[in-house]
Amino acid sequence: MISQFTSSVVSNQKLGEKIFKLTLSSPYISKRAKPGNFVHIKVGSTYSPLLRRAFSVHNVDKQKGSFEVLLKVVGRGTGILSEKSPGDILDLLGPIGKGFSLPQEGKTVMLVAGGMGIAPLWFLLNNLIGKTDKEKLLFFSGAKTEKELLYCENLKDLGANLMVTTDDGSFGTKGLITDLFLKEIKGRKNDSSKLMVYSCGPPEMLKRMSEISKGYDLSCQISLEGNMACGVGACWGCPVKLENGWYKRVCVDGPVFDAREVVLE
Amino acid sequence: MISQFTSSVVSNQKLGEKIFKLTLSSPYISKRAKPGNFVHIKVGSTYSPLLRRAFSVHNVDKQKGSFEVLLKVVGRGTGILSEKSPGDILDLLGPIGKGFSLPQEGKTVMLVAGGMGIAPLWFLLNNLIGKTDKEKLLFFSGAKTEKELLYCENLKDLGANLMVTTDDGSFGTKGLITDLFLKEIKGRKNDSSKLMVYSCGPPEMLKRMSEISKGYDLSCQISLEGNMACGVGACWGCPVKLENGWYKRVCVDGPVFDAREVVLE
Amino acid sequence: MVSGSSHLSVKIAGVEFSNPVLVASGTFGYGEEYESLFDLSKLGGIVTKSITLEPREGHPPPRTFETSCGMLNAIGLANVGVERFIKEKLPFLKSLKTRIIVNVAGSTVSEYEEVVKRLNRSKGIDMLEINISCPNVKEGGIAFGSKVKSAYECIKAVRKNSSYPIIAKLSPNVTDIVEVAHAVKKAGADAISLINTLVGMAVDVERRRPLLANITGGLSGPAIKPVALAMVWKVAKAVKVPVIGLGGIMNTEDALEFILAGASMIQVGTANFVDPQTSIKIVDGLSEYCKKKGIRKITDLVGKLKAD
Amino acid sequence: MVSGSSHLSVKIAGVEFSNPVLVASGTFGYGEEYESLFDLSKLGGIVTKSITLEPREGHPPPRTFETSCGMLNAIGLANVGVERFIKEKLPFLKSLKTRIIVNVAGSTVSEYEEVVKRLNRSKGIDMLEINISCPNVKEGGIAFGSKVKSAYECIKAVRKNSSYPIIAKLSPNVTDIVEVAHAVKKAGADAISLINTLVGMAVDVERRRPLLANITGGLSGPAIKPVALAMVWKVAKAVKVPVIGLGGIMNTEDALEFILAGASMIQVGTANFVDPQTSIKIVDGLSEYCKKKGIRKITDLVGKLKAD
Ligand SMILES: Cc1cc2nc3c(=O)[nH]c(=O)nc-3n(C[C@H](O)[C@H](O)[C@H](O)COP(=O)(O)OP(=O)(O)OC[C@H]3O[C@@H](n4cnc5c(N)ncnc54)[C@H](O)[C@@H]3O)c2cc1C
Ligand SMILES: Cc1cc2nc3c(=O)[nH]c(=O)nc-3n(C[C@H](O)[C@H](O)[C@H](O)COP(=O)(O)OP(=O)(O)OC[C@H]3O[C@@H](n4cnc5c(N)ncnc54)[C@H](O)[C@@H]3O)c2cc1C
Ligand SMILES: Cc1cc2nc3c(=O)[nH]c(=O)nc-3n(C[C@H](O)[C@H](O)[C@H](O)COP(=O)(O)O)c2cc1C
Ligand SMILES: Cc1cc2nc3c(=O)[nH]c(=O)nc-3n(C[C@H](O)[C@H](O)[C@H](O)COP(=O)(O)O)c2cc1C
Ligand code: FES
Ligand code: FES
Repeated sequence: MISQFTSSVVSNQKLGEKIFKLTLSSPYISKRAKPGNFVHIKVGSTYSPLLRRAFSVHNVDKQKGSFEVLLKVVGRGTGILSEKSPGDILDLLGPIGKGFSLPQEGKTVMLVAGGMGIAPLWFLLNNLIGKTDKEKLLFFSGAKTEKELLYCENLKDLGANLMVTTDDGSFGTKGLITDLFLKEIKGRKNDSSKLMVYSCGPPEMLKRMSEISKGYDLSCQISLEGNMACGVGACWGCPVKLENGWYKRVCVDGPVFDAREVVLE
Repeated sequence: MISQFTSSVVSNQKLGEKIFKLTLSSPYISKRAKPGNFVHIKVGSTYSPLLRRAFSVHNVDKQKGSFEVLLKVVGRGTGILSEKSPGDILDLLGPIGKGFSLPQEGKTVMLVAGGMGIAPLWFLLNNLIGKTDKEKLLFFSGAKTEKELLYCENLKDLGANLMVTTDDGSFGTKGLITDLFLKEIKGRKNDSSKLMVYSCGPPEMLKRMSEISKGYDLSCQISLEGNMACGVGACWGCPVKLENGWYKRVCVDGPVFDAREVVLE
Repeated sequence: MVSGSSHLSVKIAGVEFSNPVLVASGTFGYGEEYESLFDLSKLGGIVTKSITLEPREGHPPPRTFETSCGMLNAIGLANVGVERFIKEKLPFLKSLKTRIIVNVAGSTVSEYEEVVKRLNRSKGIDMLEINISCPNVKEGGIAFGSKVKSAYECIKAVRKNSSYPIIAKLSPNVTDIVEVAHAVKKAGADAISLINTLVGMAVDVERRRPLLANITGGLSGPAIKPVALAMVWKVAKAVKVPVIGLGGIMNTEDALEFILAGASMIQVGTANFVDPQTSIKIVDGLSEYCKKKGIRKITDLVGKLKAD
Repeated sequence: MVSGSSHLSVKIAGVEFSNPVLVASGTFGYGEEYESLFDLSKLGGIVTKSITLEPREGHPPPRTFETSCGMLNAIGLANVGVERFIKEKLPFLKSLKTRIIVNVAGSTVSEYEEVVKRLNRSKGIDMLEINISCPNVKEGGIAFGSKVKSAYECIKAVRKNSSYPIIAKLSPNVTDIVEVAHAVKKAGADAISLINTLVGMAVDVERRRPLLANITGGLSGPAIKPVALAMVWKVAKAVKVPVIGLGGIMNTEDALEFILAGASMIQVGTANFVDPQTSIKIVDGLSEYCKKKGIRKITDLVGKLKAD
């Protein structure tokens, strides 16, 4: 159930160029949020920026009653948030949306992250560790350059089978993460029904993931973004087109959708 | 000549409830500003607040190349400025306006400040000390309550003849500073031509000062305020009505006017 | 249902509201979306998303874009259509202890008529708000309600068919709002709400494309408040009809500005997105204001602007 | 005077400008007020405060009020009148190496004609901009240029009398801006500038009074940019006439939005108050943008919005 509450900043850690990890205190979110949910944050008290900004829940700490948000500075709102200090108070709506459906037992799980797409997948991964056989857990992580790659060490420590690409080849395989993923899928053509894929990343990447999923009839859940005004399903400002020609709302009908169900442009 | 420049905050001192003294580094202003001049400060980089905010030059330190601004938090702009820290950078226009004409020799000088009206008069006073006989220098300072009275100790140290009122009688004489001033003027009816009066304060007070000045044909220079858009004389958005029916611009034709010349409402 | 004793209660077109604060069409869905966030019964009333005859899927994305102190939207009247509205959405709304105003839209006068006829058969509706601001193909993309004649005809037809009191919701994209207000009053509108959004646009310089798929959209939020206030003031002064004011209302003070300018009631739109509790904060704020200032009835403030 | 070689140069109505950035009427006085702040010759041109036949003292204060991301003004055309303008203000403007556009206003068509006739006798003026957005008593307070017929007549009369190319500056407070644009084009306007301010208002709740002595005023600044862009786009698409875009332009990106939407030139208004250097920052910004993107002439970008 979506709730509105204030939350104080526990810490703000700079992880890379323009990338920050905010830890926010909220027993409510830490208990209720599921991987794939997001929070809608009021950035400040002036009318500029006016609307809230959406961020995936990046991880939760039920003991401490806190959760994390991974954010990249792309404009004014994220810029202001990146300057928050411990003790600052934020107004939040959350948890919002339908999260990822967890994999059935025995399935091979592939997580495919592009850039900041790692934000919700990290939370998902942390939920899977211990429940899924390590050899059946593959993590694909792509970024533009080495500098934008996050958590490579942590991912290895967690024991996930890590596959990495960078656009410029500065780390891992040179190329797009979707190409590496497709190669892997082609190799497993015959047991594609035993796969469960989860993905998040920039629009072009998710479009490609949707095409691949449709082509191989993969069970693939993608977490979408979109301009969000209300964030609670009221304004119909965040539609995603479905194969049947109608729209669903990214905020409350998603943000996680079956990649075969949606039409991305 | 009005110039545009950036200036860094040297210090920000809280002087009372909602009252702050900002010291800003600016060799330009410290050298050029005259008592009665003001600066037009860009409060932030968002469009809300949009326009600059005007503040009298409160004092200058030519040695250090800095100047002071005394500000009272009344809304968003002053609120943001009151939170500035040493090292913060501000965009300024200044010095702006016609300042006070200094008194001719031998005249008795009266400074009449209401509330924050002390801001420009303090700068003026500092310029007069040493040039004007102490017994010929009277400082009238009025405020709502004792808490809003500024610089009483400093004024005494400077040796000014200090007369104080508060609306509630919590300090000095109970009543309005203009009443105390009027009493003094009545006692000096016969040598009103030997007086030079300078005043700044809230609109109702300056209106009364203007009436008194007209009634006794006093040489009285008042520093006005008004909603300012450009601050450089271009928009004609800050008019003050003259006795002749026309308008002058508060920003560049003032903010200091002869109290007998203007029609205040 | 709604007690009339409070100092905030207000009556327009025979309908009594517990307070003058409504939530605006299109910004509050069908009410249910905000149920978990506060007690909806505290509202003066809820205005539904515009309902059309058939379900509409709406415009392709992007449908919204944030601008300086405002936002653009081109939702394209996405809604479930009148039949599903009555079956699936109205029961929840009826269950609330607040007034329900159904906002009606259409592409032709007969579509408006048909929607209204179907709503007539439903219980639990208190008023209709007629959105005559939809761009019309026949008029060259100019909104239906922007021309005096078509505004008059639309409201006239709705009035004839409606068993409910009707509010005509006017478009601000007109040369003379007073002229349009006079026309809809003459056509039988029981009240007038204004303003709907201003036509606006934003450009993605990098991609050299409009930022809305529909190219233009409606501008709302604090940016447009001065425009809304001026129109409310002009209409309230010139036309003897209750005015409902909206456009950029974010807090109690904004609401009071509209009331002083002549609005009998106000609506909260975009502010619901910024802070879902805006509307009830305003209800509380108005109540406090009345107490502090010794105002017996909020209606005593309507149009009390000293403008001479 | 103005070199035509630069990638930023633009020619409209036979007049060549070194770059497409003008400063807007009423926000830049007579130029001299900004002299100490930057080299005015870097501007594409200066549009003067509106000049009327007689000097005008303007409205009583308060004349301005800040709103969310915008400001209201009701200056009331305070200006020195055409005679004193020619004698006292024009010589300074002439001395600058930039284009001078004199903005003309009046209460009647014959007042416009008379001002234009007197300006004809002066050298050093490059164009006239005709402000037909002044509220007119005869039309019930609706601006002069908001009705197609009066806009046509005013521009027609001015065209007949002017020895300079003329720009018709349109009011955005109309139902159909394209209709007005067609009319003034037909009346002989060599270019169209839009938009002037939106009618707006603000209320002092404490004192229960309007915050402008004139009650209503004109809304400008970033708040209105989306409205301005939509109008520029519509007019540029529909009418074959050079369009000069303005309304809330604060930086290079805003300027590019207008250019892509169809504006051949742009004007900087309220932004001059926020940062007097806005206009020349935009000149530099456009130049940099062209270099970075390999654009040979800024005019290649005009109307290049992909909107299909
Ligand atoms: C469900 C959801 C989950 C998200 N999770 C995360 C997350 O975990 N971490 C994170 O860093 N970001 C996330 N985002 C994106 C984040 O909301 C945007 O980056 C943010 O709103 C931009 O705000 P801004 O004011 O900084 O940028 P603006 O000044 O508003 O815009 C700057 C640029 O970003 C683009 N932009 C604006 N809004 C969005 C948007 N919603 N999505 C993509 N681009 C946008 C604009 O087109 C522009 O180019 C998520 C978005 C959604 C909808
Ligand atoms: C020449 C000049 C010199 C000034 N010197 C000083 C000074 O030395 N110290 C100081 O504290 N203030 C000074 N002021 C006033 C100061 O500019 C305003 O207090 C400030 O602009 C308010 O900005 P805000 O955003 O905080 O308030 P806003 O949010 O803009 O307004 C809050 C309240 O203040 C009122 N207000 C807004 N602008 C003004 C204004 N220009 N004058 C008076 N009331 C206003 C509003 O009506 C409102 O009630 C001076 C003003 C002028 C014109
Ligand atoms: C996302 C969105 C959707 C809207 N949909 C409708 C609608 O369906 N029908 C209608 O009459 N008005 C609609 N409006 C207009 C609002 O009801 C309101 O008139 C306008 O937004 C101005 O008020 P505001 O500034 O408080 O939002 C919509 C506004 C927004 C922001
Ligand atoms: C204080 C002020 C005075 C103005 N005076 C005039 C004027 O005399 N004549 C005119 O045609 N436009 C006048 N305008 C309108 C501007 O030229 C411009 O059309 C409008 O402000 C929109 O642009 P902006 O948002 O960039 O300011 C004035 C605007 C302001 C803010
Ligand atoms: S953001 Fe409003 S419905 Fe999704
Ligand atoms: S503030 Fe613009 S002329 Fe004074």
